[in-house]
Amino acid sequence: MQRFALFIISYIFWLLLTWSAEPGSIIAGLAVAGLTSVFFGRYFFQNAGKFIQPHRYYWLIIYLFIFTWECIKANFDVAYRVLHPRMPIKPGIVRVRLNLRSPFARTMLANSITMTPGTITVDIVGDNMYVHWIYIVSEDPVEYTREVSGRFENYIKKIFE
Amino acid sequence: MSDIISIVFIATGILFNLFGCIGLVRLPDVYNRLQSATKCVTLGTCSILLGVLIRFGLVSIGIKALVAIPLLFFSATVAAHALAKGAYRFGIKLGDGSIHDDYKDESPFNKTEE
Amino acid sequence: MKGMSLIVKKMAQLMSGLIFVYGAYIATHGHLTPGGGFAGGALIAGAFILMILANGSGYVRLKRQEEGSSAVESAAVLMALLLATIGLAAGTMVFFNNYLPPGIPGRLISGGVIPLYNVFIGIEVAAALMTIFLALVIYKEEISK
Amino acid sequence: MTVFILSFLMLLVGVHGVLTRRNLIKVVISLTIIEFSIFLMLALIGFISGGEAPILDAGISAGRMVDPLPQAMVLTAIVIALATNAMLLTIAIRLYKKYGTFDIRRINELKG
Amino acid sequence: MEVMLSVIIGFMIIASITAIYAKDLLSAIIAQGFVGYGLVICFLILRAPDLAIIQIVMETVTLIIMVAVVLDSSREEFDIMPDKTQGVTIAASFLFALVLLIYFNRAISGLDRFGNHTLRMSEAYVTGAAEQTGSANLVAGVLWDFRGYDTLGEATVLFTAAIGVITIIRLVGKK
Amino acid sequence: METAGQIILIPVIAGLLLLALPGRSRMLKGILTLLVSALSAYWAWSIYRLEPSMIRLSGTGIPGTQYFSFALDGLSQLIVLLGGLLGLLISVYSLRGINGPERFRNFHGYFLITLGLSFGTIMADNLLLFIFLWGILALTLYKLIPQHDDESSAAAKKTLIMIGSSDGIMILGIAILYQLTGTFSMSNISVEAGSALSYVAFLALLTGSFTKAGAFPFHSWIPDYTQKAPAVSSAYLPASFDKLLGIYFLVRISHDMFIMSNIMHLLLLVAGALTIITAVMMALVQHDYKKLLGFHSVSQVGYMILGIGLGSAVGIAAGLFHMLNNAIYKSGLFLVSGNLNTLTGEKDLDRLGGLSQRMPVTFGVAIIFALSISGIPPFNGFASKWMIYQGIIDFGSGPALANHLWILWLAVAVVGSALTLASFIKFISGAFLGNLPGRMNDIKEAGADKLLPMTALALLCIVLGVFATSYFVPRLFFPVTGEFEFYGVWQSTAVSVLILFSILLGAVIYLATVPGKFRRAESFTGGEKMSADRGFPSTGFYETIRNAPVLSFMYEKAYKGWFDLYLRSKDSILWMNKGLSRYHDGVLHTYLLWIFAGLIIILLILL
Amino acid sequence: MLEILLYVQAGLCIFCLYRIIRGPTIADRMVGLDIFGILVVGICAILSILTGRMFILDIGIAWIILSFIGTLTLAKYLENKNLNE
Amino acid sequence: MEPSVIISFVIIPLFAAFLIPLVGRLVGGFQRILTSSIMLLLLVLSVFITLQGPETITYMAGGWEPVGGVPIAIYLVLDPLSGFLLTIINLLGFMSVFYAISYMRRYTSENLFYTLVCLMVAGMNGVVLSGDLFNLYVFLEISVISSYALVAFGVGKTELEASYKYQVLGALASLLVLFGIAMIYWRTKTLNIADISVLLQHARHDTFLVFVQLILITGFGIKAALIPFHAWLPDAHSSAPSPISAMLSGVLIKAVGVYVLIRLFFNMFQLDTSLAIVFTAIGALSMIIGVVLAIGQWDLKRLLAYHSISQMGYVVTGIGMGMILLARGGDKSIAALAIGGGLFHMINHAVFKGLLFLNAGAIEYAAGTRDMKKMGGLARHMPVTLSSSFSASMAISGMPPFNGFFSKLIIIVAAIQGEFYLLAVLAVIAGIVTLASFMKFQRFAFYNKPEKEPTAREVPLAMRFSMVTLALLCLLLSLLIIPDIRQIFLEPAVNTLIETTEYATKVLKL
Ligand code: NA
Ligand code: NA
Repeated sequence: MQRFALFIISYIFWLLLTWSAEPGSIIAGLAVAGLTSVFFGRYFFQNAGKFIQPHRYYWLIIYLFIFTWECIKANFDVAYRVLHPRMPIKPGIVRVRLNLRSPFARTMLANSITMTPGTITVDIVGDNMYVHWIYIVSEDPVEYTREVSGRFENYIKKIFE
Repeated sequence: MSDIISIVFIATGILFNLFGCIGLVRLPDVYNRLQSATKCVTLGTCSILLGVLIRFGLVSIGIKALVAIPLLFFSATVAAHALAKGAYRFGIKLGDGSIHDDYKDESPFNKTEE
Repeated sequence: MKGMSLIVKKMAQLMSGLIFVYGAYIATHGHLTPGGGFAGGALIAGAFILMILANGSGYVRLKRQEEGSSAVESAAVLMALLLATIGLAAGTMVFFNNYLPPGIPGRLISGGVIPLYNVFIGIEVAAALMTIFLALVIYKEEISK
Repeated sequence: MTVFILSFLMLLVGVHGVLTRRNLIKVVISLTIIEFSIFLMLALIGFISGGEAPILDAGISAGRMVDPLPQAMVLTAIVIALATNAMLLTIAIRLYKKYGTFDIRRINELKG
Repeated sequence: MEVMLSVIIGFMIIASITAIYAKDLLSAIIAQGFVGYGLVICFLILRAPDLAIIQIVMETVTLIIMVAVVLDSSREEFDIMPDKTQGVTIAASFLFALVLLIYFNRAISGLDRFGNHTLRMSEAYVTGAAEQTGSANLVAGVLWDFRGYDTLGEATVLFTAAIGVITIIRLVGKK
Repeated sequence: METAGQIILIPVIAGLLLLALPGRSRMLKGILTLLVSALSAYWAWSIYRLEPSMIRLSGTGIPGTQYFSFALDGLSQLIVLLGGLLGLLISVYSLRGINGPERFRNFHGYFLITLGLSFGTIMADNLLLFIFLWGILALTLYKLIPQHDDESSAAAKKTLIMIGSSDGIMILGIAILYQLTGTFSMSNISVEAGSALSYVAFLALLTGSFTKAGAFPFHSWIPDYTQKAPAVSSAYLPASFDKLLGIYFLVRISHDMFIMSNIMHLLLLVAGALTIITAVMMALVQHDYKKLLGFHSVSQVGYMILGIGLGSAVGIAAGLFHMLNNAIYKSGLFLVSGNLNTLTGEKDLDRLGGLSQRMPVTFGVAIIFALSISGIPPFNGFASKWMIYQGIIDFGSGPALANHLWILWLAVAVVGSALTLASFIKFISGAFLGNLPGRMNDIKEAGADKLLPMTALALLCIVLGVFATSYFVPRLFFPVTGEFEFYGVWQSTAVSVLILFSILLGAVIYLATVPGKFRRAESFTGGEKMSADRGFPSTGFYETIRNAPVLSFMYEKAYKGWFDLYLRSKDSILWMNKGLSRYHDGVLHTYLLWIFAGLIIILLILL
Repeated sequence: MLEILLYVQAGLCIFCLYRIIRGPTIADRMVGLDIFGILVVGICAILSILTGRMFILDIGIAWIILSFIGTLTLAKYLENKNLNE
Repeated sequence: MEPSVIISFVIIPLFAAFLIPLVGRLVGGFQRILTSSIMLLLLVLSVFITLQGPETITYMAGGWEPVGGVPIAIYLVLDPLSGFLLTIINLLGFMSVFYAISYMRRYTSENLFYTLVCLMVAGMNGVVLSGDLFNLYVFLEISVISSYALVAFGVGKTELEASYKYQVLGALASLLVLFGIAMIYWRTKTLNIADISVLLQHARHDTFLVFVQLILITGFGIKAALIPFHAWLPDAHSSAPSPISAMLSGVLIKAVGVYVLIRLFFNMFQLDTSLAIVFTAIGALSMIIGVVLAIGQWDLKRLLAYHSISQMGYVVTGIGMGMILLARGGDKSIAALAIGGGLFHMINHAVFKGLLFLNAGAIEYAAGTRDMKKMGGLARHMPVTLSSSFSASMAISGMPPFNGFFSKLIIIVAAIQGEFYLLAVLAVIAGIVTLASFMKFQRFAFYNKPEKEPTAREVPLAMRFSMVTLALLCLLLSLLIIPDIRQIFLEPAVNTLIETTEYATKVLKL
């Protein structure tokens, strides 16, 4: 199953790259995708069956919009802090509790946090995630957990778990 | 029309890049620099790529740009994360202005560099 | 060699396959777009190297991998040489003769033997770089023992 | 011609590094810089003003292309440079294990 | 075009000097990485996409190997050890550089100016060769058809290097 | 023509065959060697009888034979004859191989190869062929020294280095000759001295001849060789064949190939005089009798050079005659020393004595040889030396500087004779007279195979001496040099006075030097402690020579090897080596610096 | 217009160079190089419009991938170096 | 003869090199048998080709015919000079490989060894056959990179050190060469040596040409280890396994150094007097300084290595004198003599120096040391090694009847003829010092009384075979002095250089 999922994804990737209807290219793509799944399939998604659950794609699209919006917002925030002559920053590393179980979901959450300007995931240890934050709004763990991961956690859960 | 939009996207992207680069120069420690630079520049470049996509539409070249966006996105993210963790593990302390460090307890290595 | 953090591991597992595909794309399209066997092969090697970097060296049997990649490397470059020699043996008496039909420039199946060379050289380069990388890793493991 | 002079200047920077740096790795880096400058010079030599990249495409005629031959040469040379670097670096790491230093002045058992 | 190239080459020279003079090997490696990536930009500007892609690849591979090397060793340039001849070599190298620069300048004065290159051997590679070789990428055509013999040699060099590396890295040479 | 081929090829082939034979069959090898030598002697005789002619193999159609041209003229025929006879004598002596500590298995093989090649060398007309064969002789010479310990291997090394070096220098001379004349054929070469090049060529060829013959300053291999090699080897090569070849070539150069200028004459005379004096001075103070004989080998060459250097017919004839005589008595002396060595196992005169009772025949012939070498009538050494004196006196009438100095050459020759006598009195009395050491009581005289050649040689000494003017000189040398007048053998007062004077002087020196038995004393010169084997009995010597502080200084330096060209060159080369090696300091950057410095220098040269 | 943008984008490299030269820590330099890599992808994108040739984006993608691997190697160095010592 | 035969000199060793890692680990002894047999095949082939006669064969890889008179394919050119070099390379290659059958059993990873040897041979064959500058560079790199690895094959401390220094200087040299090629391309827009020759034939001798020649003489000078570019050689050649030392000293410095220099300077550039003088001066310096450096060495292989510098000095001096004469428009016959002497010495050096390194290997194999101070008394125990090393020592010292005598003789005669008196004297002096240092070798290795009686035994058959064959060759090559034999083998090669512009004419079939 893992291998098949990777096969499909690789093949799609190939088709996108080549973007050609030439039969040779399409057949070559099959071979390449097959090889890919042979070499790397073992390490692909643990339960690739989730790929065929449509509701996850729904949440994914919503999530993309929200994420993009957050990104842009945060980007301006960072730009403001960088350009401000006095550089109003209060950096530090905070510990955030994770509510997600699956490693992949955790990874995606961490990525989302990292990609949002202002925060970077430094590490995941046990159920804790350590996040470097350029402007720590609050010393209260509950509050900053909500600030950092709360925005994405629910969506991620719905998409990847 | 699409030309103008694409140029707007590209210009915005370059602006973001500029912000990121200024941050790279101005901010006090490596973690903050990572913050500003990786994010702003990645987003800026994604914006440029979007500009390309808009300019050409869904032909070969535009699709390439489309493919490049998630690739860039994920790779930059993971790279930034790995650098941050590495820097901490390496023993680079948070800058002077930092107010909080919860990770200290996890990392037994506190060797300072420079 | 230890692996890296969970995030890196997961993302590497996700991306390495795509990098492999991309490498194959570059190698097979060498006669159409920039790149070719050398760049494509290096990308393919990159996919494997990424896996080892992220997951640590424990996840493969290094020695066997190294021997395997070394053998693949020889086989691939041997094939390239054979391709070149076929022109000689096939009666044209021309070494490096492009004896397949050239086809229409711009199509994947064109350029005569060139794509074949690119494929074999891609494999060779990937295997060669893997060999070098694995040799370094093995050396590191051995001396730290 | 400024570009040629500049790239030759880069070559000289590399030569300077090779001559004055006493560290195994630094020597390799300096050699790499020399390599780069030569590659650059070859690419500069093959450039033709207004020329296109030597890849046929719709609307690109063969008439106005830059010279593909120096590019083929550089491509080969890059791979060779990589091979040389890999060997040099491997030796360097083995030497470090044997001598405990990257300092070339201490790696001189062979003399006279 | 020439201006932009000059600026980038200027950056590369600065980075090269950084690489050479950095006290920390890893910094030197990173600076060298900058030079390598700068070279890619030059190749892009010079309409040499094949070179650009191969240069990225090779630069990264070199970077990986170099990092692997310093990972197992020291990244200090070296322990403090006085060098009596350092002054002499530096002075000598500046002298060499000066003389060579002057004569290089004189030597190239009669050659084609930048961008005025003409074709002789590669004339045939450019005109009509795509039909003969069937390769849209002329560089690939040159590499694998007109000069395939060279390229086979190139692959052999890489093969040799791989064999060489595993030869050198063996811990036991003699039984 | 066929004979010429046989005399070269048969010994060489036989020699190679013997080399391939297993080491045990020594007697067989000896017999075979004797057979081939006898055959060679016969062929040599028939060659001597031939009409002078040129032999060229280029007409045979075999590729490469255009270089193989041989010339049979009076000189080469004579030398071939002498070589054949000497070879026969030595092969008799070495019939049973070489016993004792010095035995080694390949002697016979190399002996025969040397024999054949020597004939080839003597007959060769093409200079390239000549140098080719001449060079191979250096290798056989080297191979005739058994190298079983540090010192003998050092001696072998020195020998080949010196001989080989001279070959290299000769090539230079030959090349210049070719440049000057456009031919390699010796018989066609006749160079007018004058240009600097001609002098260089002359000097270069002279070097070859001097080194082979062992003349100052290229002599220093001879004492080392004779000390370490078996007596037969020494008798064969340094004493006879190398002299034969060296002097032959000297005559070739000075008589045939160059039209000698006054400077060249002067040069030869100076070299001859120096050779006589330095070598005999060194011989005087030796304890090792083989080394003593070695120095005399050198010293006698001086006479030959002196004679040939005169350039007159009588001079050249005297030189050649002296060479012949020297080969005879010096071979004899080496055979005597070989007997002494094999029978007693001692090399040091101080540890011998009183052997006259045990070895009467050896003693008798040794006295003949000693008198002969010292130039005492009626032995052959006297005859040739006397001719040299005559030549010198004749020479005095000429106009040039060398002619004006005739009295100096004469004095050197006479004093040399006297010193020779003194040292041979030492040899005879040290070995045969005095008290017989107890451990030598049961020594027996050597076998007939050893005594026979020695006796034959002693007889030859007498015969050649007595019938010199009446038979041998006219028959042997007039064809080569042309005829000349003798001053009457016993009548000339001047010559008689000279000879008497030399005998007296020799006796005085001997008595002054050796008041009784030799002493073993640690000698100190200039604060430097001498090693025992190199030391000399200081007291006796210094009583006489004390008034000559220059001499003591010279001896001191001589022992430190100051006059040994070999050691001096070695030191200077090693000094240069040290200097250059210092810059190979193992640091990569030094090497890089050279590379770029070289690049810049080349650039500056090219521009 | 695009050319100006290209110049600006290329000019941004100077910031990265500054960081690579100045440091102060090794991680800073790595960040500089990483950012430089990303900037060049932007250059590729702009060039692809300027020249209208598709393959330049191929180079861009290759760059993304390889710069990613390169940065990971550097990060790995940071992570492992201290652990080894 | 079918022109495509010449490509086999490259293809066959490459096939072997690629096969060995694949099959070698499955089939025991495969690598030894395969390598020896292909080397023998190549040797036979090269001798056969040499005997075919002196015509020039060109072969266009890929079959691309010239367009409008401009060659576009990579040319493989087999002319007498290339054939001469091919014979040397494959002769010594075969001898070394056969010797290695026994010798290399003491080392680990024989597969890697034989692979690298095949690559080195392929590279050298490629260099001497190439008619294209850049192709020449590529094959040069194949051979030198494999030699870098082979030098370090023992992976001991000094082996690695030597290899590092060798690599750095070698890489610098390669870069200079590449730079030179780039400059030439800039001017001529072509890489074909013959074509370049035609284009440069009437060019004014300007700063550009001086600069390029300077770069090339430095680059290939480093490869040829001429003074002052020599410093890597004693380290590298003494550290490699002995059969490799034999090949490095015997052929590599010739094939990738001197051969290329003379090919380019005679057949590609116009001859230029001042350059010729520089070339000769470098040769003379190498000749004399190399030997002075050698004589003080106690490490046997290091001594031999320094002598390689000196002997290559002879070669370069000989050829350089011819170059000066030709450039000045002097007597062609004297130039031919000088060049003939140089080339003759080149093959002689290959044989005797190869043999000497094999001897050194045998001594090391039996006595376990390279330090001459610790050797001694081997004469009785190793008769074959003794006699073969004596032949080689005498050959290198220029003693008759061995081959070295004749080549030195020719060089000296030519020097006098060409009125290079100083060079003649230097050649003689260098010869004398050479003799002295080889007598040192003979004495200390074989005759000196060692501290304890050696237990060494004569080496195995394969090693003896190679040594004896080479020793016989030391004698047999003397026959090259004979004009009828010289005409077959040596003179055509000399004529290739004398008739400087004929090369282009023949290659391009103008
Ligand atoms: Na000599
Ligand atoms: Na010894």
